[in-house]
Amino acid sequence: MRLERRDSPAAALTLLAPLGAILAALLLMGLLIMLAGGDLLRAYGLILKGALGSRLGISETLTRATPLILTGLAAAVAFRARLWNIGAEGQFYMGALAVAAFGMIPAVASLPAPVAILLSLIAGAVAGMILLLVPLGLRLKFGVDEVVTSLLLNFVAVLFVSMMIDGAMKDPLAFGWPQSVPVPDNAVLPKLLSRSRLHAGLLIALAAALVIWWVQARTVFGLRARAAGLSPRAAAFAGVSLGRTLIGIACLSGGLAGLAGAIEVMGVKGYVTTDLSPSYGYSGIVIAMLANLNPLGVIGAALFSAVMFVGADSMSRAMGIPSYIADVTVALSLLCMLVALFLTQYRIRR
Amino acid sequence: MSILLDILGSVGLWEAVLRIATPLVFGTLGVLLCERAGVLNLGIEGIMTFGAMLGWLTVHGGGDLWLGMLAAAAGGALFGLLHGLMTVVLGLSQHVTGLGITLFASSFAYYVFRLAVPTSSSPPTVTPFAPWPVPGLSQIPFLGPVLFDQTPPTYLALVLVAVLGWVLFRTPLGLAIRMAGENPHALDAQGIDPIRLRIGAVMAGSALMGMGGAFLTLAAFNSFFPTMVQGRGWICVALVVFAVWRPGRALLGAGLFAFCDAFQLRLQTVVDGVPYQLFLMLPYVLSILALIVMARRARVPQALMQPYRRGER
Amino acid sequence: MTPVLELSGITKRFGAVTANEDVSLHLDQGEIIALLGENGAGKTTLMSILFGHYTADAGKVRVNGALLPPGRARAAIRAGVGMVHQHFALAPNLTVLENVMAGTEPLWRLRSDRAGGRARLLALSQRFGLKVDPEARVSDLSVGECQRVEILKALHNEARVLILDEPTAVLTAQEAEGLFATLREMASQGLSLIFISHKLHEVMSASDRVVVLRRGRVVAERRTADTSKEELAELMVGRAVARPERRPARPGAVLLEAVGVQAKGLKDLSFRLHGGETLGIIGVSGNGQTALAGLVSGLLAPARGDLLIRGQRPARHDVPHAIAAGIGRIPEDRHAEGTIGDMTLWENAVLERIWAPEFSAHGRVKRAAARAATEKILKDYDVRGARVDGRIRLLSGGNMQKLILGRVLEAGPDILVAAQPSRGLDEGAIAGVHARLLEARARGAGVLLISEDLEEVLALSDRIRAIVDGRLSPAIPVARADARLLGLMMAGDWDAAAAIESGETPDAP
Amino acid sequence: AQGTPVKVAGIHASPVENAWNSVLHAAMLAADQEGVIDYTFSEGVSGTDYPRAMREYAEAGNALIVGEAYAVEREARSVAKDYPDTAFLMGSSGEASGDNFGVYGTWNWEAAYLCGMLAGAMTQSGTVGSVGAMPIPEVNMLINGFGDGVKAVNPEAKHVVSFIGTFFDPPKAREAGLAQIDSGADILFGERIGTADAAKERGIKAIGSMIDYTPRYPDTVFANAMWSFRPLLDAALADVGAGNPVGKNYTPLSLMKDGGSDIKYVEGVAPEAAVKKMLETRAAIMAGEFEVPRNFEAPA
Ligand SMILES: Nc1ncnc2c1ncn2[C@@H]1O[C@H](COP(=O)(O)OP(=O)(O)OP(=O)(O)O)[C@@H](O)[C@H]1O
Ligand SMILES: Nc1ncnc2c1ncn2[C@@H]1O[C@H](COP(=O)(O)OP(=O)(O)OP(=O)(O)O)[C@@H](O)[C@H]1O
Ligand SMILES: [Mg+2]
Ligand SMILES: [Mg+2]
Repeated sequence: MRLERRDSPAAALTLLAPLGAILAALLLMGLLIMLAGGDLLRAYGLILKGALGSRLGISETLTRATPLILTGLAAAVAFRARLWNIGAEGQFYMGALAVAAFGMIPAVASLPAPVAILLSLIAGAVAGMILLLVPLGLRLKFGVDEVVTSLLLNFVAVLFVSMMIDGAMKDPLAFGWPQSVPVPDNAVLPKLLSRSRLHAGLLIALAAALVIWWVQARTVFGLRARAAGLSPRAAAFAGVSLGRTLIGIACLSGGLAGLAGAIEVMGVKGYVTTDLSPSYGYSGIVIAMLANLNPLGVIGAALFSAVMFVGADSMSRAMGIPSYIADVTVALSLLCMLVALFLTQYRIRR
Repeated sequence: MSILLDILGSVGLWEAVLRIATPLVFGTLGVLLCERAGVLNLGIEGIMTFGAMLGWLTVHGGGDLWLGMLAAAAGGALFGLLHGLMTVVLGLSQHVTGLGITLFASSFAYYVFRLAVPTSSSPPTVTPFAPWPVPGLSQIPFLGPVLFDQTPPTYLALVLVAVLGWVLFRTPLGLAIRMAGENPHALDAQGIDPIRLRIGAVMAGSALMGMGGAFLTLAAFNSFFPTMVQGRGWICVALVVFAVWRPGRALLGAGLFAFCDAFQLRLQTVVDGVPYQLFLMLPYVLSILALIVMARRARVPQALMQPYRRGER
Repeated sequence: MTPVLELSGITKRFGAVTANEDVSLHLDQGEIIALLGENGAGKTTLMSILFGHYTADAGKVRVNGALLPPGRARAAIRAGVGMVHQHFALAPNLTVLENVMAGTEPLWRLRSDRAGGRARLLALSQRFGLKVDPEARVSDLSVGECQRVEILKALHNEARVLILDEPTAVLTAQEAEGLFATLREMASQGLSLIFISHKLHEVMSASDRVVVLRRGRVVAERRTADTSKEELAELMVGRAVARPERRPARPGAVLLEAVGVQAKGLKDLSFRLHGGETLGIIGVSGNGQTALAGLVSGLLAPARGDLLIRGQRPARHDVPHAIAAGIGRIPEDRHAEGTIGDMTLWENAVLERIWAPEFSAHGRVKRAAARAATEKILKDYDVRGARVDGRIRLLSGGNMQKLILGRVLEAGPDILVAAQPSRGLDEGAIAGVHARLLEARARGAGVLLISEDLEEVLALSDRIRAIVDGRLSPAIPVARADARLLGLMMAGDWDAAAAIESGETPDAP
Repeated sequence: AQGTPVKVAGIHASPVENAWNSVLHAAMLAADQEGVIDYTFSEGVSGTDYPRAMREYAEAGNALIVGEAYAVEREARSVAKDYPDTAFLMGSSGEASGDNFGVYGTWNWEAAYLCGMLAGAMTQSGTVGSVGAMPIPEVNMLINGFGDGVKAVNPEAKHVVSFIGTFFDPPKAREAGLAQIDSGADILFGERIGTADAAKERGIKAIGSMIDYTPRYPDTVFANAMWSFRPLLDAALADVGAGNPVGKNYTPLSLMKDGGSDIKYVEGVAPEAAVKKMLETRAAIMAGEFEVPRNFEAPA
């Protein structure tokens, strides 16, 4: 038995494969639900209902998808240029912390809201960029592989956040809890829907996906970035400045991850804690992969992942099944989807 | 200053170092073996969690402690097989698959745990491994209690360091594993199937990770709790780099990390005002520095993260 | 007597491509066969089937009369078949000894017998005159040494049949000579060999028998003694090929001038290139050819001295400025430098001039224009086997080279730097490349030809310089070039060349 | 046993094994069993998911939602505002808000003081240790209570304190305990699970907090500063049943005199005189004659 690469992905499969993957994941999850003695069909119904069946479900799904779109984009942009940014988690936290720090500047409170929001977003993005420029600099200067350095910096970043919110940035009104001072009211993102958590960050994320798609598919920078990623040597021969291109990519990727953190703080939580992210940075990598590194696909992959999580979480509550089933379901969908995507690109031959 | 020296000179500190280091040693050896064969295994965090759960559950269900370790190893190997099938046979992205496996293995472990122990307010315990003083050796002043008054899995970890070092650098199998990580095409040209070899290495490495997890529930503590692995797996990924893919140095790295942790805990009891986070950051920062120092020598397995597909252009 | 090796009725398809069709061939003990064929004729595929890397769709392989199970490299090795791959199969971070020993012992042995392995390796290296240091790391070795390791690997596995896939493609003329001497020695000791080559003179001088493959089929088999270069060339391509005629040069103004350039790998380098002439640079590999090509291509900036383009120093010494100043560049390594395998043809065609207003505006790529330009190249340069939107990886070497020629020449450069332009190409493709280079010269461009293929340099150049240790020899007109003089020049003895140069008027500095 | 059970949902940020959560969990399970409430719960709910869990339970028609607002103070209150018909009883260091957001704290510091009195009398080395999660007010109050109790009977004693920086990492709490033993402590006060394991391993005594650790470590844990959630739950249920606003602070019900907390100790371990003195103090507290100082500052 051999695997053979298809010349071009089969169109029908491209549509069918994700459906097959979702089906497979749901079946596997079904086994686990039956293990817990639950009623399968009811469980499936509840997942759909929990994620999409109510105003609350929809708003929660979209709220969860928002940071995932941004971290997914961060990974997609970087991976396409073969910049292995595994550090989105740390960049996310630095972005969040930067927004809180920016809000501590006394003058900020008197800014008009749009300005305060814009500047806060920029602060978050820049912080994310800086954190990714470190591993990139090490790669360009010393040839250090960025997979491990960016991964390591995640822990440094989270510990740094922990230190700051326990020290200089600790909220004196938080009863001793290690959390940062809240972002000022004028830097809080407006809600899209009252009585929900859905906020304007979703629009920013969607716009970012469109812009990134355009940059990658249509611009000189996008073309050069891909060339630099696929073959640094050939790109250099064609006059692409490797350093400059990668720095651009790093700014974009780190910036997006930082933005995700900034938006989460400004739209949802209001202040920084060390449990701000349920692994949004790592999930972004998986989402980017599910989307085949296509920025528009990232929107779909993030929504899918959010639906599965919110739906399964809600189902577990309604059925009294251990709530860990939500994470199991998401993980199973991801693994199945990876295999399905593979099958669209390869055929198995005897 | 003398307080610091007191701490540094205390038996307790050094004994703790080895104890805290043990799960890291298992995990680091596991990652090292996978990476030597050319496969990055970011599934470690989840595999350790699963091993911790399964090992504990086995003993809780009446199994022997060593049976628990064995079960954890087998569970780890099973996830290793999954990782191997996806990354080696199908050639899927190693980071992504690894992260997916971490997510799956850990949430699956919690789920199974909750089904097995439905609603307990205080988790059931098992009788863990007790320290086993090595006759004679444990009497040596200072070194005795530090090195030779540990639980048996710690000794196992130390032995494994030597065994893995021997296997990798002295046996034909080790040479084949290293070649799979350097250039699988070359291995194939010598008549050894790199795919089977890689899968084998990933399974063996993952088994070690599972045992590292089981150490947490069967020796370092006596019951299983969700989230108890607490990032120890990621630390192992870093330690492998710090160790330049050598088992001996992996032990050193794990020791250094454990030292920072143990020292920090002891320092807290005597001095105030030093953010403990700084100590916890130290090992990561040191790993990055180590990377810079050795980057020029390019000892990274050259085919790390590169899938091997026979006869593909 | 049974042949040591016998292939019968081998057929192999990759998707729509038929790489081998009903191929049969046999090899006798002590014999050297040359396998000849155009790019993509299916030579490597055939040998890979024999060695168990690929599984044939039909056909059988017999070694010493015994059937070889398909798809098992291990079985081929056991049966005494050894293979030296077109692209080396070595682990760079391991030592020579480790590379040779991997897979030779039972895997589960508790201790590897390194001492024994080393002794055997040294004995083999003595016997066949293949000098290597067992403890050297492969990444520190030169290409020639790597090849020796490859051969030793096969010998260490007790190969009785040795297959070499384009063994000379990356070797210098001297190294190639040495290699063939070794091969003949091996044959005289009873080994049987198959080597693959495009180079007719090698085939003529080193083989006993020639098998010609065309489009996956065996089209002819000749005893080497009974054939000629001309016949082989025709058999290979399927028609008579003649390399293009060269018309006399009409040198114009100085277009490119190096004045005392020092750079990484280059020492005090000076030369002039006129419009309408071809300056050939010969030399043993490793003496600065790559650096010289890099200098003119804009990849390598001079540390001291100047590289003047039409008498002007460029504002910046980088690739875009070089291209904008009218320098066209044919890279030495088309896979690693010239193309990006996973990008489309059109992207590869326009990437190096993407900043030009034809192809982009305000940072936006003009995709339609880029595609159209590529389409034109495909047509005008007869690039076969791919679409504008297909990945360039799927092209054969010759077609890839045609695309590169197209993208370079379509920009109408008046300076052309061509590094090893026909390396690894078959006769037909070479003729095409040469015709294009001569055309550019005829149109008034100056061509800097850097090549290790003397035949090529003699066929195309008007003047010839040798590069030795980063310095350029005096130039001699091609009419005065003979084997002895070129040999002296490449060896660094420049007195005779200097005498000739000072006798010639046009380029006296 | 009276009419239909009230629908109550519990949202636990940690797994229900975590001592603090297990107190809530046990109280609600018991009430469920008695038919007083109909209890559903989620555990290990991260800060990001917490507000959603609150909203879902509110929309699912639960009359009372019990949980912990510590890590999500702002959001929890804004959720409560969106669901005025649902009552929320949340662990919090802050104040109640609106009509439907009631708060409670874990005030078993009086019991910790009593445990400290026993420890102060028993220590041989003159050093006792406490392992806490993070220096937040409620943890501080508890550890300070213990320390004050120690000092009350043994002014010379040294009290070392360390925090593990997370709420739930038993092996780490154990390491912290071992570190304290290494620096001389011979009695440990374990605010976190895992501490007693260190004591057990080294053969010294330990004191538990919140739940009764003695069955788990029979020869090690000789006293526990118990806390009970049932009085708080019952009060809130009564308010809900009567239609009274629950937007108030239920914490005082944690006090010893209200039965919300108490010491539970093993007879015959501490010297008789010490136990006697402790019991006197306990009686004084019950009678309102003695007030254990409340100190929210991080212990030095
Ligand atoms: N793995 C593969 N997948 C698809 N097509 C392949 C593969 N290997 C070879 N081919 C195709 O089979 C044909 C024969 O290729 P092969 O490599 O055997 O040629 P060759 O004679 O060795 O050429 P060259 O002189 O360039 O080395 C070509 O058309 C090639 O594109
Ligand atoms: N028409 C041209 N002629 C020569 N060089 C050019 C031309 N256009 C661009 N370049 C060079 O190509 C490189 C990249 O150009 P491009 O303008 O796309 O990038 P950039 O980031 O805007 O660079 P710059 O800083 O030069 O503006 C630069 O070195 C630039 O000088
Ligand atoms: Mg070939
Ligand atoms: Mg510009």
